[in-house]
Amino acid sequence: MSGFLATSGFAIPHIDYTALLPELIMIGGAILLLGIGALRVRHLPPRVYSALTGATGVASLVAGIFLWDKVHGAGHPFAAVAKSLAVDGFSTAFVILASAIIIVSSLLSNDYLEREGVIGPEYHALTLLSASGAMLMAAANDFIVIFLGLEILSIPLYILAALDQRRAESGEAGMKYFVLGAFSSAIFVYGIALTYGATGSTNLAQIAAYLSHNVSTNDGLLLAGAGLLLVGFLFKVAAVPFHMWTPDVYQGAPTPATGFMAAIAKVGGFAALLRVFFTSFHVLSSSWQPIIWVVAILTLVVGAVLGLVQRDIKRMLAYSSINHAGFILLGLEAASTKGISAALYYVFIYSFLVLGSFAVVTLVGGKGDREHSIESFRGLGRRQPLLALALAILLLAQAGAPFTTGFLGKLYVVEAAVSAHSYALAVIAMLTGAIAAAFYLRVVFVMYGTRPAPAGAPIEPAGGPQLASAGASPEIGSPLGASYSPLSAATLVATEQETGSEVGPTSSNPPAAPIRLSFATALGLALTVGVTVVFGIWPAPIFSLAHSASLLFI
Amino acid sequence: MGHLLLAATVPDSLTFAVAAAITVIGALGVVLSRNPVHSALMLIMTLFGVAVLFVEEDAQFLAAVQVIVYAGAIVVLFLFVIMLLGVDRQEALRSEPMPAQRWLALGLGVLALAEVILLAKGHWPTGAHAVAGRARVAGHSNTYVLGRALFTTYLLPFEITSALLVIAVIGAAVLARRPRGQESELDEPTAGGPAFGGENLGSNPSDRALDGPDGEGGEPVGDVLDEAEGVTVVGRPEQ
Amino acid sequence: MIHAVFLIPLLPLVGFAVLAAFGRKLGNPLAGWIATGAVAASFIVTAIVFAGLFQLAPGHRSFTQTWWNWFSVDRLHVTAGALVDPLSMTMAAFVTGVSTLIHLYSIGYMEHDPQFPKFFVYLNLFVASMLLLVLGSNLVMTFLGWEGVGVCSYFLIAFWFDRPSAASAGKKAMIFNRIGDAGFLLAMFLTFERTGSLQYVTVFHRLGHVGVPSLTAIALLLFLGAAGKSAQLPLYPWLADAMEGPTPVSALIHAATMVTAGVYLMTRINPILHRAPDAAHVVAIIGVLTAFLGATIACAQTDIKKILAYSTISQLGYMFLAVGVGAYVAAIFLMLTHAFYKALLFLGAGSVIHAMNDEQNTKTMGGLRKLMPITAVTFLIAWFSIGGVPPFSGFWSKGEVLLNAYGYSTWLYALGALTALLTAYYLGRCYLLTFSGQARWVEARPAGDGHGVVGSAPPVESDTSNPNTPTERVVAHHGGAGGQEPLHPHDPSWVMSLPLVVLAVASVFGGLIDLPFHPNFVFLERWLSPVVGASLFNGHFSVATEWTFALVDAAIALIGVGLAFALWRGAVDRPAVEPTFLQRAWYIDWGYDRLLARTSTLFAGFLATVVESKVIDGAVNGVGTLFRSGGGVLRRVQTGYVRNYALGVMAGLVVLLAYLVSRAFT
Amino acid sequence: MSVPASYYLTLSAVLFSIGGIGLLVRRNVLVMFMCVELMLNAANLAFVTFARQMNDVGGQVVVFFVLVVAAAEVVVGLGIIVAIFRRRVGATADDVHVLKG
Repeated sequence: MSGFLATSGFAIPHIDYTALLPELIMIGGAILLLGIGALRVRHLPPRVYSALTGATGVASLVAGIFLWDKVHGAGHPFAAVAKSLAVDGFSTAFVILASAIIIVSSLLSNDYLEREGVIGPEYHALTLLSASGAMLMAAANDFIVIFLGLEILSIPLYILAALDQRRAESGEAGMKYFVLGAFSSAIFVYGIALTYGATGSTNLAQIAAYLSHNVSTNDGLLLAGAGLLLVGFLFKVAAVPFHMWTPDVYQGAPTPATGFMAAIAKVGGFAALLRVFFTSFHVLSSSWQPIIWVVAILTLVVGAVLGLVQRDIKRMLAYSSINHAGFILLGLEAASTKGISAALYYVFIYSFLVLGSFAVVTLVGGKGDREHSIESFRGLGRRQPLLALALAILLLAQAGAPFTTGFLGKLYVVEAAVSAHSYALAVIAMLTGAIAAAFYLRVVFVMYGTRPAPAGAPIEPAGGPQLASAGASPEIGSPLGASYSPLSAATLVATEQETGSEVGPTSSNPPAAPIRLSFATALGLALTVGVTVVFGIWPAPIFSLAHSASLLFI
Repeated sequence: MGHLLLAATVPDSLTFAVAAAITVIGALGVVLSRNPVHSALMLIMTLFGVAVLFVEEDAQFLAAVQVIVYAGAIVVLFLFVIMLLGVDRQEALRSEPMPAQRWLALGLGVLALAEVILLAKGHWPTGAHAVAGRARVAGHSNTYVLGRALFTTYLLPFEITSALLVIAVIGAAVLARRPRGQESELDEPTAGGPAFGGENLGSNPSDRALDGPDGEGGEPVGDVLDEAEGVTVVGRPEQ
Repeated sequence: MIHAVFLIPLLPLVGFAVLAAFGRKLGNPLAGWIATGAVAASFIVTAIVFAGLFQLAPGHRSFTQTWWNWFSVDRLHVTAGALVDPLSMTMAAFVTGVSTLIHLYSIGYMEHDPQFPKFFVYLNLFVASMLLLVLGSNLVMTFLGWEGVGVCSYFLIAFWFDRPSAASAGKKAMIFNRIGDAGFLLAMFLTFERTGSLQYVTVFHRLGHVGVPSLTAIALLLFLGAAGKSAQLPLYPWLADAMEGPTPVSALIHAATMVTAGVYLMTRINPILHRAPDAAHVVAIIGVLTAFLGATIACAQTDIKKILAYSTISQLGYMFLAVGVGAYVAAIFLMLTHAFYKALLFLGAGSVIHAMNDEQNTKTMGGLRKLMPITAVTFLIAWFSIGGVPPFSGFWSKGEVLLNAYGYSTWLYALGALTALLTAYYLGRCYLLTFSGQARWVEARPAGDGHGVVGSAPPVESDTSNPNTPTERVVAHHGGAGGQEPLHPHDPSWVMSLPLVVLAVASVFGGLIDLPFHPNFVFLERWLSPVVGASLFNGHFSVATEWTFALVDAAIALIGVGLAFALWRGAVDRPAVEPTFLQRAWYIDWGYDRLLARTSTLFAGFLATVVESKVIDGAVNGVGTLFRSGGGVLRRVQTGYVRNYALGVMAGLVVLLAYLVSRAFT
Repeated sequence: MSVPASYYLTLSAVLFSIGGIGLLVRRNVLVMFMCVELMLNAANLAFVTFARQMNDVGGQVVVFFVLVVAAAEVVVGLGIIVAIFRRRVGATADDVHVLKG
């Protein structure tokens, strides 16, 4: 083969397999899983597939760490495989993150797959492939690779969303995600075309080089291309007004898939978005910064405000993820190294938060994956203290409670915005953070504050506001309930009454059966909570990682 | 702008005009046909028009691929699904449950078009130069040039498209499977059932077309079916 | 051994974690023993570190221990670490010591409570937070501890949350503390702005570059925080309501430790106060006024815990007086001794309440001395101690404060001395009503009326600001029929008695740590001098002066004691010395209530801050409603139709391109 | 001399818009999806045109990849559509709106 090519005058570029190793491991792992599945070994329990997936994640994590060492040992990032792959701190950081997501998600999805009796390896194979797409997006040095990575990331997610055929919502989620995703990737491709036309290349480094010599900031074609690309990215990361698929898809998709999707899509989307707009299009920053500014504000506000009125926890977490996307956009808007590493840090910690949160939601969802109203968390603090504690910590971290990673994430992006003199944005972000805290705390409150309704006895209509306000608030239960006192407590009580009155008659549902955690799930949850708390108290490692990850190829 | 068109040679101009007309009419046809089958056929028309334009622009190989892959495979797949779902009926285009939607869509689409053209300021060429390698090389066909670029500059993208195809295969296999609830109507009744994809790959007759390597063991079909049932019923841990 | 400092807050924290996770399983009383063990271990570590520190030369006794770099943002580098010096270690020793005793006591006190493990969860978290507060090497750490103790206090006040009064008391504590916290936060911002650091050592180092007005502002803002936490004018009313919590909580948090956090903070920042004399002046005046006000109110209260609460407010005022006049050692000295005797008083009160089936009204007690000898004797010791009767510890500590106040201003001294007299008097009243005279509880309990005591409360008990007569919650074994059983008051079990005895001994001999008259006796002063030495008030007194004042103080105390005996031996009601305006706490609580809850239109003076919190509260609630209805409108956009969503994408695209068009053509 | 690039590119923009409008107005999910194909073709046309204009083979190669992606999307997309609509009458996207709010 190579002989033939050589005689034809082809010079096959050197393929640095170490640079590609994590992606290869992911794809190889997926194919291995499918192969084992195809061998038709009977009675192969789901946990075997989960374990293999986890092992694949560990292998690619090791490869990622090896690459990280290589990049930092050599002291300079480099491009590989005909300059279409950038191996730098940034890409390896995301490789490590994607591997970690795979590990945690393989641990956390196992209980669900066993519970629902899903036997095949397809679920895990799809997550592995999707993660390889995210890695490619992060490491891409060429728009074509970004585009292909985007599709490798997204198409498995469409399938995962539509996977649960017993629930009509799942199919609906898949269809919506797919139609809108295809629409946005068409826009994205058109953006690539225009950018290509304006710069003569699809290679990020070459585009950057071209723009640094020939730039005119009002080159219309280039601006149009960048604008269309931005739409594609913003769709992927669920920024307003390209967010509308998010709540529907999050709600409809099988719950563990939702958690995975929320983490990995943000990883891939933000990795490529940050790289493209911080490197190739950095010269245009005066043009795109205002756009990001507006989009960030819309995203922050819509995420926070709409999250308040949700009754379904998956939907609420979807809006929360939109709100978080707004925070991450703050880092991009700053258009500084500081902003990049803050955004990276945020993506990093958010992945664990969202995986863990959805894992608990999965467990509470019960067989059939249907119990997702916030009401179904009532009294969880008593029924499942550890599970409730884990969810409480993860939600409080998302709300930005001190001594958690969530607090530091918000702090860093806001600080980056402030040092870029985006004061208004910083203030709005903090305000929406405060609003969003209300709906996180509402769940915590429901878990701890109210006793599970005794069997047969309907929840009494709370004896008017006096009892609700006096009796309820001190029992907010978890430590931080109080420190957010004014807004949250008031809102909590208000929403509580509202939901209470609405769900009142039906909420005499039978007490849920005790949830048994498998070792894998417990380990996965412990990992997410551990990361959240440990790195909240001792953030230096992740932050220095994020800091050196802002070392970019270009 | 008319004089520019006149500057081109007559056959070129004519070809372009005809192909462009075919393309646009086809596109409008896709959007305006009431019957999805007609839409699909109109899509083929557009694809042919684009293929002609490709030829006109010295991309002969792509023109061929366009016809073979797009018109030959993708649109056929569309038609297949249309027939499978039995939706080859006319859609009432005149009624629109969301009245604002249509006008907004039209307005926004036209605006987007206007904006893109405005941004290009009518002179699309930007003076950027070739980077990836020249498209027209004396003594080499378009296919050769394309192939060389594919295996050198674009080697990585070429390689990773394989992942895309794997995904497509898995997707088709997983999604085409009937959920247990429906299957049990035909076969033996089982309580509950796997949420999705309860079987291994290739356990369902409809999948076998897609997993070629899997089925090459030469097993008799009946065996596969039996085994598939065995897996779905027995192989599900009750936890 | 000094490097074991991190264990001091960590041990209670571990206890908290263990109990939070497994408390329910461990149950009663194991959870309590684990909690006690964690705190006791922490006390032992403290003692070891203390000893280690003691062996060092005085000049080397102060250092910052960095555990890890918590986070850095721009110029701001916040480390998690401890400032180890004589002051922080003294505080840590006394916090862990007193906490151990009160934990032990709580095992007995809470034994019938269904929420027994939860109580210890909060208690351990409280101790950990308090230790973080005193050990923190920077303002952020201190603030974290500060918030932590606040939250724990809030939860513990409202521990019996099904009582509306407890819930509203919790809220009240929260609101007043939030006002103080705002001051703390502003002070932090200002400090960082002016000095570029929040690390105590660095801040104190850079004070020379900061103008006096800024320092005054910082000191006053911190004092606002301290006033909130330590219940000083005008932010004191929450402390009286805080007595809704279980009595050990009142003893630990609302008497011995948390409320002294403000005093600790002001002592900690003594270099700032030293450079901002105006601020110090304010502190002294507010302190002495609070002391006087608290003492007067305590003279007319009938609820045993309220008497002690106002007494605490008054004693805290003394401590701030000491801080204000620059007598930091005296302040810490008083804090230590006060912790002993006030904790003793509360625990004694708790025993009484326990014995009286959750009755708190002293007017319905009496005659318990013979039935509860240990409690009575220890309570008597505590009374003499707080009243300043020689040679009990309070005599020495209060004497030192008064002496220094005299050196600063005669007026401050006069008011302080008057307060001292009142203190000896009102606690005498409390003691005599409770323990001597007739056993009024026998006839106050007619058959068939389960809680007749409450019903037969004197008519003066119509305190409108606190409509519900606070009584300890009727716990399971007391509930219902329990009230009809005849009372058999007796001394509690050893877990409750032991802390009483230990604290009584400490109250008697506590004065030994800092005796006047001879430079060799002032152990505490020499021990603390590396921390506060530079800022100490310079008025040195001759031994003759010290003797004179000691005699005067003794006389004042004895007059107070005598007055109490004269008026209250055998008497129950003396309306002349229990005027209504004192019973109603100078109507201040009532005034707050009027101003805040009823009219909320009058804003005046210092109350503006309080009112503001209400207004902001209301505004915030309004905003919350607004957002929720806004969300309701917005969610209608989310129609569920995929075409609409695509339209949203398209609209975004068009707007975005429109902006780019405008960019391209400029 | 051949037809100027701007003609091709304008045509591609028109095609792109028609595709976009079609996706927004049609209710049949299959037709919506065909409109996506129109948009992808518009992009392809633009790529090839730029490639010719710059005499750069890169644009042509990209078309190849877009084609692969389109094929993969079609397989999966039609799979999802079949999975949903085989239990329903018609293939109207508007019918599927349980999730909202």
